[in-house]
Amino acid sequence: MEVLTAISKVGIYVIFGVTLLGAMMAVTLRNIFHAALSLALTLIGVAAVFFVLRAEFLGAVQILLYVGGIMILVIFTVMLTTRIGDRTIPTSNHQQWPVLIGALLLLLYFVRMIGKTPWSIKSELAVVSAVQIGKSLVSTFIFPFELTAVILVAILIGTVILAKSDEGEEKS
Amino acid sequence: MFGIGVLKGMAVTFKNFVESYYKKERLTTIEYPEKRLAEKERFRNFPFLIFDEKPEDPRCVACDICAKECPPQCITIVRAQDAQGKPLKKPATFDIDYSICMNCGVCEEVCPFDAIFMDHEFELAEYGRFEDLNYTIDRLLKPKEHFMKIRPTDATRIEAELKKKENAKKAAAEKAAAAAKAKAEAAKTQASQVPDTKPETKPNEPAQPADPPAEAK
Amino acid sequence: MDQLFVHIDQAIIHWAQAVLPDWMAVIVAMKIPIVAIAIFGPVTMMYLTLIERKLLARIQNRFGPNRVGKFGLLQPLADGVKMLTKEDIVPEKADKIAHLLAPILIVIPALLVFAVLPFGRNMIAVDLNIGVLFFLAMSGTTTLFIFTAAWASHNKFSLLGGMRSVAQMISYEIPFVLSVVPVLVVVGSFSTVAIVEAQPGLHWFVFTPWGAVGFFIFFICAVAEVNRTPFDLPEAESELVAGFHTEYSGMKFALFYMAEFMNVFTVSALVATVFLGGWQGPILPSWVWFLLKTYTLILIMMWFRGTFPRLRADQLMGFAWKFLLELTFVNIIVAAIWYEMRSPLNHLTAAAILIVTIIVLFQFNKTEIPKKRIYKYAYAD
Amino acid sequence: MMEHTLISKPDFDTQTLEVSLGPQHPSTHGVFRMNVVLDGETIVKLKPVMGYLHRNHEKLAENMSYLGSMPYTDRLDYICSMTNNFAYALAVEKLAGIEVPERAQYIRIIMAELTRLVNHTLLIGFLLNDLGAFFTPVLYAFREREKILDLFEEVAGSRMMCNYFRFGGVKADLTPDFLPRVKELIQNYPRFLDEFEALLSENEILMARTQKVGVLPKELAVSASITGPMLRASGVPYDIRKVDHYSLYDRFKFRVPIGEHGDVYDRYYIRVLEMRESIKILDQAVKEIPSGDVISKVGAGFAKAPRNFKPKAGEAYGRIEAPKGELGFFVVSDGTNKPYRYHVRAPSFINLTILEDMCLGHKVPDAIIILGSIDIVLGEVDR
Repeated sequence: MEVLTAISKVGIYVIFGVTLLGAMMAVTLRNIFHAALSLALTLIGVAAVFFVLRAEFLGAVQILLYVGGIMILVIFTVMLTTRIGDRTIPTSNHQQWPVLIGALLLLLYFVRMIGKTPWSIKSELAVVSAVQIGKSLVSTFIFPFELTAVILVAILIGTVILAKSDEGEEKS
Repeated sequence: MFGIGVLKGMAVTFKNFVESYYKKERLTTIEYPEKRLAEKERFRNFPFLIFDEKPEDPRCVACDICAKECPPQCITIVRAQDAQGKPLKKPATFDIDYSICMNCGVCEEVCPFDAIFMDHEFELAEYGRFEDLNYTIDRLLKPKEHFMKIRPTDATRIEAELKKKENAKKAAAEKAAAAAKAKAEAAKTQASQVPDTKPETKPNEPAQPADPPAEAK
Repeated sequence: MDQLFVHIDQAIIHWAQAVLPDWMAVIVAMKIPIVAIAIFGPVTMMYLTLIERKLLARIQNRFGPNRVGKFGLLQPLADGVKMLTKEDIVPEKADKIAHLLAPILIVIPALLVFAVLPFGRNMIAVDLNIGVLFFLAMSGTTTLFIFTAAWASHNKFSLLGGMRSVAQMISYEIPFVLSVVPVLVVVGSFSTVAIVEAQPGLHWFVFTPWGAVGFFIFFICAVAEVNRTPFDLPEAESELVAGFHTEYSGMKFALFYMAEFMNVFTVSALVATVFLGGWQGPILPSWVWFLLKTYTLILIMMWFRGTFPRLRADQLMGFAWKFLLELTFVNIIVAAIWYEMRSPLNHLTAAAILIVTIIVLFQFNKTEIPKKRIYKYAYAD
Repeated sequence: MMEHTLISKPDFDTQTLEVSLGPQHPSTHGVFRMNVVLDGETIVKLKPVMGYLHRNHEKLAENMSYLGSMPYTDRLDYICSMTNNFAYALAVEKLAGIEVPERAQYIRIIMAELTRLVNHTLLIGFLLNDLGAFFTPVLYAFREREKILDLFEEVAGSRMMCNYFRFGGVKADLTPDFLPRVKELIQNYPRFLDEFEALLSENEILMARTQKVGVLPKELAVSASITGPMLRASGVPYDIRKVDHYSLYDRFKFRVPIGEHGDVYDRYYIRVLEMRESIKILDQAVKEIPSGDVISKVGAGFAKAPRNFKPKAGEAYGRIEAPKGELGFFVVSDGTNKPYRYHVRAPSFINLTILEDMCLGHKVPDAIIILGSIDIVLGEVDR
């Protein structure tokens, strides 16, 4: 059975690698469309990580919302930018060095925090079912849940108002 | 009620689906290479030339009328000559470029000698675009029987007319010969060209209007 | 009969355990459903093309393919050979990498969703406890690849097709997902197996008021999801030449086709699972019932294709946003009420609420419903 | 017409997209091109480009005998060769003052109305194809058209390029089983139309797609000299069969359906109703057809020797109500056996000029069906 463990380990590292590679490409690629696709790759990779960790619900939602929803919108926006003709954009500017230093500092902080946190590692994976998630959403986390709902409704109303005002202007 | 029209449409297609399995008027397809439709008698495709007894003697007299009247100008005729260079009443070359011909049937209608007719042959695919589709006289000539086979009604009528004409001509020729003989006997001068030149001048005369009602039917 | 394929699976696993080392036997056991799906998916697609061509031909009073093999049974193979040998044309200005990747990637979600379909009793590749959600998530990604293909082709028709695809997907994804919620509420699980087991015998959800409405919405959205007539705007041949796959030829085109037909199958299978009781049914083996229901739905989709003209993009979205979405929301509440009442009254109440909702929605959309016309004559005799 | 302005606000730039629909586009009914400027999918500008199928028809006709052009007129609107023949024959008969026997007139009317059935059936089929129906209506249309084409082949020898009319009559008499078959067709065709309508007319998708799309107002239609079903769909009761009293149309009882809105649905439905009226005309014609000659003596003579046909100097304009609109031939003679001037007033071409006005503000799919509802045949547009 060691073989199987080895294989699954390799698989997990491949997923990690692909996810990180996608993230790297998303920031470095000069072709904005390719960059967006790389971002989609990263998001799928993260979903795969969720699946590996047996958080299937989260993984599926990640794909449903991020890949199926937000990535589409991102690519849609990319397409609708006026720079359709020249499809490469500069990916670097004069702030490279400060950003690099900042990123390194952040990384150091993360490493420290990860080292400090007492991780409780159980031998068995706790499978969280959808029912449990639903119940906790309407009991323990009712306040943030409702707050999110209110914000979303506000956004919806705002969008409708914006769209309506456009129409009015057009008609006048 | 909204949606009824959509359901009605689906009912129609369903009916067509089911009935196509057992109703002939639904599934009208004839599976072509194996089965064929009966050819309509008046169907016309490309023209062919007709000969009475042997292919060396086509009915065509190379009068060039069809070539002149052909709307897309797809007919080329060169008149045959005998050894002395005297024009004969038959074509040396008679080419119809099937790639240009638009099977309108004008040549058939204008021909005063009933020498060119529209064929039923339609499987004429060739590999060459130019030479292979330019039909020369040897590929165009077909016997009288072929015409009789594809268009019996027209053929019997035309043959009957021809026979009548021939008989009349024969009678006229006999008469003329007799007259000529009489004349020759009387004057002993040349009289042999008379029946010769007659058909050549004929096409340009309005001699044809005499038989159109028969033609029309 | 019922457990035929399960027994075959068991037999292979037993054989593997006897012959192969332990770890390989585990891999073999894992691989069996994968291999089965990898074969079943494309073969289904191939013969779905034949079925569709035959069916449409008969609807249109033609014979359909009948030259290659008896009844044209070898036609899919001939098509496959033709597709493989065709020249692969990539437009010069195309985004080469994306142009290549899009058709390959689009097949992946189409194959993945087979994993959560319960083909029969104990016949499921992976019984994920989020099965339905997994399915919806995966089928949602298809649009991304359609859009990639559209963008990469560097063709205006493709681009318009891609734009339509996105707009359509954003519109229909919401009622598509929400129309399953009543079932999830009643069953209390995402698992496809649990959903099927909650509809024993002939107690299919489609026979409840909310189930009927849910089935109607879900099926319409499913048709829209897989871009079939009358919702085939992204590839509308009379408007956009071929939409997003205008610039694809040969095997790449075939891959798009494969994805489309596999999606047709999987989506129909999901509709059958969620609302028509999946493999539940009397007398016949479970997998026969499942395939029967799935193929019925597929044939209905093809029947649609043979009958309907296409909707326009704005009408399509108007239908989704102004009618279907509201109906799904009401349907969720109705399902909850139905579930809580637990008495003979629940059917009546649910039906009454739904009918009122539908009438109200019609009233709201009155201006957009076309009317019949009466014509006058001049020079009447 | 619908006004359309781009959404223009500071900080919000939108770009228009220029798309060339055609000449190889599947829905332009031939080699026709529309240069469309789109805002999103809304059309802000549309420029039709024609001439891909120009075959020099008019100049060719001026260089050949009068009858020599007859087979070429078949190829103008290749769906309805019979009506093309009809209009040309009328023009030349007017020019030369040739009388047409009564039986020939009846035959001509039968052929013209059969052609109308062919054209309208086919048009509806293709319009539905443009609407996105997957070939079902078009194949039903083809199925029925075949029956009429069989009749044409029976009498004229050719299914589409009939070349059947001659100056002063028609080329050949009807075959004995022609009239029984027409009677059978008259019996069966309404049944087909009922089925066709059950499939289409009340289909909500079709109604939603076609109603209020491509509206052509009455005034614009008249000032753009639109003719045919398109004009009548806009509500103008103008039918040359009624107005011009040509041939023997005065003897027949038929009505002229009139639309109200002038949109694509009206144009579709007017054609269905016209087919029903055509069947009425056919029914009367088949019952009343007299016996006699099918071509006048003079005409038959000239059919045998077209080169001798030399109408006296003058000009004539013959027009008919072709399925697509007013089809007119203008012929000027200088006394020789070739026309001095020959002009075709092609309904497809003139109806097409209004395309942009109807399309502005609509979406791309609407433009496709508007083009489909105009009913063009590129052979006639480009000539």
